Amino acid sequence: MDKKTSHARTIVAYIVLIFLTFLCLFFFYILIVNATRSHPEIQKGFSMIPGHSFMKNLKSVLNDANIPVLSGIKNSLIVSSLSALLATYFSALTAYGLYAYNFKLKKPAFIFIMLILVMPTQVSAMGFINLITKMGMINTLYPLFLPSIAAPAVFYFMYSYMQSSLPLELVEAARIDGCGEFKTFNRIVIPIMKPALAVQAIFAFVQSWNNYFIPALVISDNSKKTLPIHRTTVKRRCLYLLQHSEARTSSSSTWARCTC
Amino acid sequence: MDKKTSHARTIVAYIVLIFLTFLCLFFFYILIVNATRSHPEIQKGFSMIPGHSFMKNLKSVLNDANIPVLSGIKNSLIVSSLSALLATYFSALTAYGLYAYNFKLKKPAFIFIMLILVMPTQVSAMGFINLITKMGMINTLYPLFLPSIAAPAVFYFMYSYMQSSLPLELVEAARIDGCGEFKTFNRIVIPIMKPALAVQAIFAFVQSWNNYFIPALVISDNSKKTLPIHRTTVKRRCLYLLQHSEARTSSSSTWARCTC
Amino acid sequence: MAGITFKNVVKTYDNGVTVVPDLNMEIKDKEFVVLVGPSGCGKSTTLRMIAGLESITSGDMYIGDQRMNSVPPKERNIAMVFQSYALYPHMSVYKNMAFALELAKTPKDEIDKKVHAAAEILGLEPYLDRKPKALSGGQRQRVALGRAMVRNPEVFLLDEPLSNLDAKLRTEMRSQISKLHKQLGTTFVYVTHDQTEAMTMGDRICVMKDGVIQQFDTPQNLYDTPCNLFVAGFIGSPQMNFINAKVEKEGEGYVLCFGDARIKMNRRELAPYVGKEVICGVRPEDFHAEPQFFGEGNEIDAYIDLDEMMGSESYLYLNYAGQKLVTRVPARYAKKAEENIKLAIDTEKLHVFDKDTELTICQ
Amino acid sequence: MAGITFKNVVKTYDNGVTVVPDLNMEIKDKEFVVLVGPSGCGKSTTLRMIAGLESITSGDMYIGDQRMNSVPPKERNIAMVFQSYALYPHMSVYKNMAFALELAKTPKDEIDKKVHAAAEILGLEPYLDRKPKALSGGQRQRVALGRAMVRNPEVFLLDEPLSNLDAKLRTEMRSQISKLHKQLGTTFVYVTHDQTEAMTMGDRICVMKDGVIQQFDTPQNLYDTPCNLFVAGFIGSPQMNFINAKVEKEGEGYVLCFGDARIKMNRRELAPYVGKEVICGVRPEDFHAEPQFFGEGNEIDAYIDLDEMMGSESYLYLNYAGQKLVTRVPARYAKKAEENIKLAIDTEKLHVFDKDTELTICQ
Repeated sequence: MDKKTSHARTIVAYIVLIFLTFLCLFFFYILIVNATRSHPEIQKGFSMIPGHSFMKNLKSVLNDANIPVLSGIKNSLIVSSLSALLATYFSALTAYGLYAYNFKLKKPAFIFIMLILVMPTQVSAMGFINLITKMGMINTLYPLFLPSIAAPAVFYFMYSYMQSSLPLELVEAARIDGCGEFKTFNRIVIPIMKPALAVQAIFAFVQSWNNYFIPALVISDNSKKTLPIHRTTVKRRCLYLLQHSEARTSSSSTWARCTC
Repeated sequence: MDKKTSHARTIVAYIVLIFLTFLCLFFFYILIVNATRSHPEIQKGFSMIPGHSFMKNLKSVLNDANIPVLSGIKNSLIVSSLSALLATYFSALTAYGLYAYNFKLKKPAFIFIMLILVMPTQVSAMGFINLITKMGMINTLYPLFLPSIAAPAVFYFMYSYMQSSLPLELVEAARIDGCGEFKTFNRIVIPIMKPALAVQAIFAFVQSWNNYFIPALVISDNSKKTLPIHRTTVKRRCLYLLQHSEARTSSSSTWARCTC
Repeated sequence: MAGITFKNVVKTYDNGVTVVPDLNMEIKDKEFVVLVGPSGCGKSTTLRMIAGLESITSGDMYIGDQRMNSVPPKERNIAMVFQSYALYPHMSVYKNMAFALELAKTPKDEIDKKVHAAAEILGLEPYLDRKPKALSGGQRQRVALGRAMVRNPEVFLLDEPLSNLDAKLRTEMRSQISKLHKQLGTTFVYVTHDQTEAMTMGDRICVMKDGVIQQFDTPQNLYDTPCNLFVAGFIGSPQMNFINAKVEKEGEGYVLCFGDARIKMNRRELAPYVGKEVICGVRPEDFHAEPQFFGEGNEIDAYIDLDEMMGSESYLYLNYAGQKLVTRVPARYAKKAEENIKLAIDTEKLHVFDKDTELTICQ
Repeated sequence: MAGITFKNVVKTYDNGVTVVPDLNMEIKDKEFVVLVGPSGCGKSTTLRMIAGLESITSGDMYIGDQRMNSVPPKERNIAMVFQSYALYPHMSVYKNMAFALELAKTPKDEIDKKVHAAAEILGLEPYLDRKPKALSGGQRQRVALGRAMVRNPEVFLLDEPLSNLDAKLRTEMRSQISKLHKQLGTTFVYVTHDQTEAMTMGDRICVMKDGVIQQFDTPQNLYDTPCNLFVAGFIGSPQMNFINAKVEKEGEGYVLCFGDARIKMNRRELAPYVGKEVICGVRPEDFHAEPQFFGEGNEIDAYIDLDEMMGSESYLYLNYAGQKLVTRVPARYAKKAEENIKLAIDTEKLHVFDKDTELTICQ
């Protein structure tokens, strides 16, 4: 009986998943197809068959001096990866500290972090720009990933996850087995938190990848810009071109499709 | 120790909740303040102090012959309430049928419902309009709430909720206690499902309240229009007025603020 | 008035698995019958067939004189107590107990009288206004019993009602249910996997295995004269010791040989087994350390692996000729682990089983 | 070499609650000591103080000759088995057992030898590559034991290790742990709330209540000569019967009067209590239904409320002069419920307690 149920369930799951996969992949496919078609072809309408202009499109994107795509990708990758890494590791560390230890200011510390959580970025942006200017970090990549160390939302997620999946007896067992406090964290807590870390790393990466607000404020040097800033430049130019009825460069539309 | 912890937790919870409540209520307050101010006052800028034009604004909204606000509110209330009621009750009933009974086509039925779930409304809209035209229900309120009876998303939510909170032993106990099948559903299952029903009723109500797509297709008679259609009319006129630099009627802006 | 009869009842599930191949059983009116067996033995299915929650594939099931195969549960005049109690979470204790009566359109004041009467017997008076989740496990258990009581059913069905309680409460509720049965004077059918519950509560016990009734008898008879190896091993705690022995002929009688021991056993049922291996069953308390039991040819001298002191008596875990034995001796005769002890086997209470069919040869 | 000594140890939590007011205890090397008591009695706190997981507010705690108050857990050379087993879920069984050794920088081949040796003793060889969640409860329990064993600790701490297992497995693991103690020859400190575990496993048992040691003695002594009402009621199952009685002088001796019974008790400790009420304690097995025990002035004639047949013996729940009694008599002398039975009290084993101080007067 149970076997049958689980069998039927598997079938349902597969059908639903195949359908969803199709929906997801379909848009990627269209994206790739459009990247291979020239601008007039795209304007003609929707097509499932790839065109022949891929190399031409690619060249016009890469050769555009105002939009250094490759350095943009590099910068975005560096910033996003470091953000994801710092946000997850240090949030987990903070959460572990508040979860596993008993100290006098435990409750106030928790409340303080939760208060930061409900504060929007925009509120503190001016102060932040002042601070990093005085620290000489304006127009560098550091201010784009260093603040990820303090990520109250990730902290709260980690804290809840620990409450449900990390019994304190495990920590005590590790201590008795001879682990120091840092070893306990790195060898016992981190592996158990893997699912939570993975989820939050993806979120932090995507968020940082798409972040426009802070990079736009901090970075002025063209070679240090991340992709979202470039994209906005493209969009603006694209809109300008369209309004002046000169929408002829295939690069812009391909590019806009690639990153949106 | 435990008491202390829960005490501290209560404090944290209250602080967070007060902050969130403030955020929520603040916008409502601004909405009410703006409703009492005349158009020139609003254009001057943001203010916390109410103005004196509330009755004037109200009159100009109510007397606008092109936008029958009162009948719009009535229609929206009827449609939304009935939608919420039908969606929750019948979805719960369907979910109960699939959860508590064993029949041959149980699995195919489940798969079929899940397939409907992943189908967007827009796809079936044309067929739907054809159908209701042939049934003579075009330009009536029925097609706005009757389809809610089949709400696959609500069904799926109810089904999951039953799996976690409705042990089959309860149903069996009710049967032995002398309940018929419908009585079991109404007197035992519905009360246990209350939290799920409430959540889904709110969602269904809000969704139906904000729904523009289907009402706009179905309703042409002005007296049967729901609020979202009126709002769009207002917005369009407002935009037109703004573009022609004659934005002088205070009604439109107040109205737009009230319903957005 | 309300006995239960199964005649050639078969239960096959939709997926083709037959849990009950051919059940014949007669439960008398006012009897307390316990269905006991390991999990998956079909005992719960049998109970659910009586309740009408499980359809009967073929055969007939009677409650009283009425054939019940196609009668819906609510018309069978039964009450059932579930393992999870199955209390309605949104109703108060009072409402839970009154629900069945309300459905039967009983007058309000009569409901009130019945509910209060049941609550008084079960000590639930102070909790009548509470919701089930505000009660402890034992209290919920009693509400479930109360809900069944108020209906005055002809048959009381209980499906492992004590398995969610801790050891102390379980002992308490055991005696409360036994008393309830005496007070109510209705038929009780009780399902459990715990042999202690079965032994202490049942008028008769039905031991099941793989959907087949092994033995259906009083507790005393099950204990003293089990009909096969399974029943002998299932009933009793600690378990009966099973010893592989060889039957030999000695003069007029027979002896069972294992290790150095040669136990005399003059029973003619052993005749066909001379020279063959059989299984001897000895209950832990039928090894005696008291000197007055020592006689000729019934002694063994065993090494004690481990001793467990239980207050008035000791459990000794022995190793004799490579076989593990458990005995239960009075504390004053017990010895410590890693010593040897001389024990006499009470041959009157020795059981002998066929090695292949596992049926009892003699006891 | 590794005894444990508590000297005036006090434990007060941050919120001001004192769980252990003043603890003095000496656990000898290689002893199996069980700390037992109801929940909240401070037994777990005491164990966690030995492990170093709980700080000591004042007083001294020694393992061997070394004062351990401020030594971190990993330097105490102890191993602990937790109630939830606390296995590392992301490591295989092998890794779980090897973890402590790896941290201690033991050579690879030595780790391998030790883990395999422990796995063989515990029957875990086939499961070494599995993750904990692929194991049954009993297997996890054994992995937890194995993880403790490989480290060769001086002290083995066990915190209710069997409470998550079912009854059958618990009995099995009980004897396995006892054997392990004999094999390893290290000090074991075992915490439980279950008196059966305490009685069967401990060399000595420390009965605690509200952070205070009530009695610290061998199982036999605890059972035969409990020092107060609490210990008498806590040890033994079914519980000792407590009967309110009045002391009267009769000739040279004294009698205990309750109901119609006048039990002779010629002990001069009773002299100060003449005319006062005391509490008599009688264990269920010290009521005898066998005729040879009947004598002068030690009989009662009680009504049987309920009888529970346990195979070789019966538990009878009696009602005598308004007091509920439990007795345990051999099955062949037992009577059925709702009859009367004549029982003799074994006056040699009678306990008498002061009604106010609850201390033992004589036994």
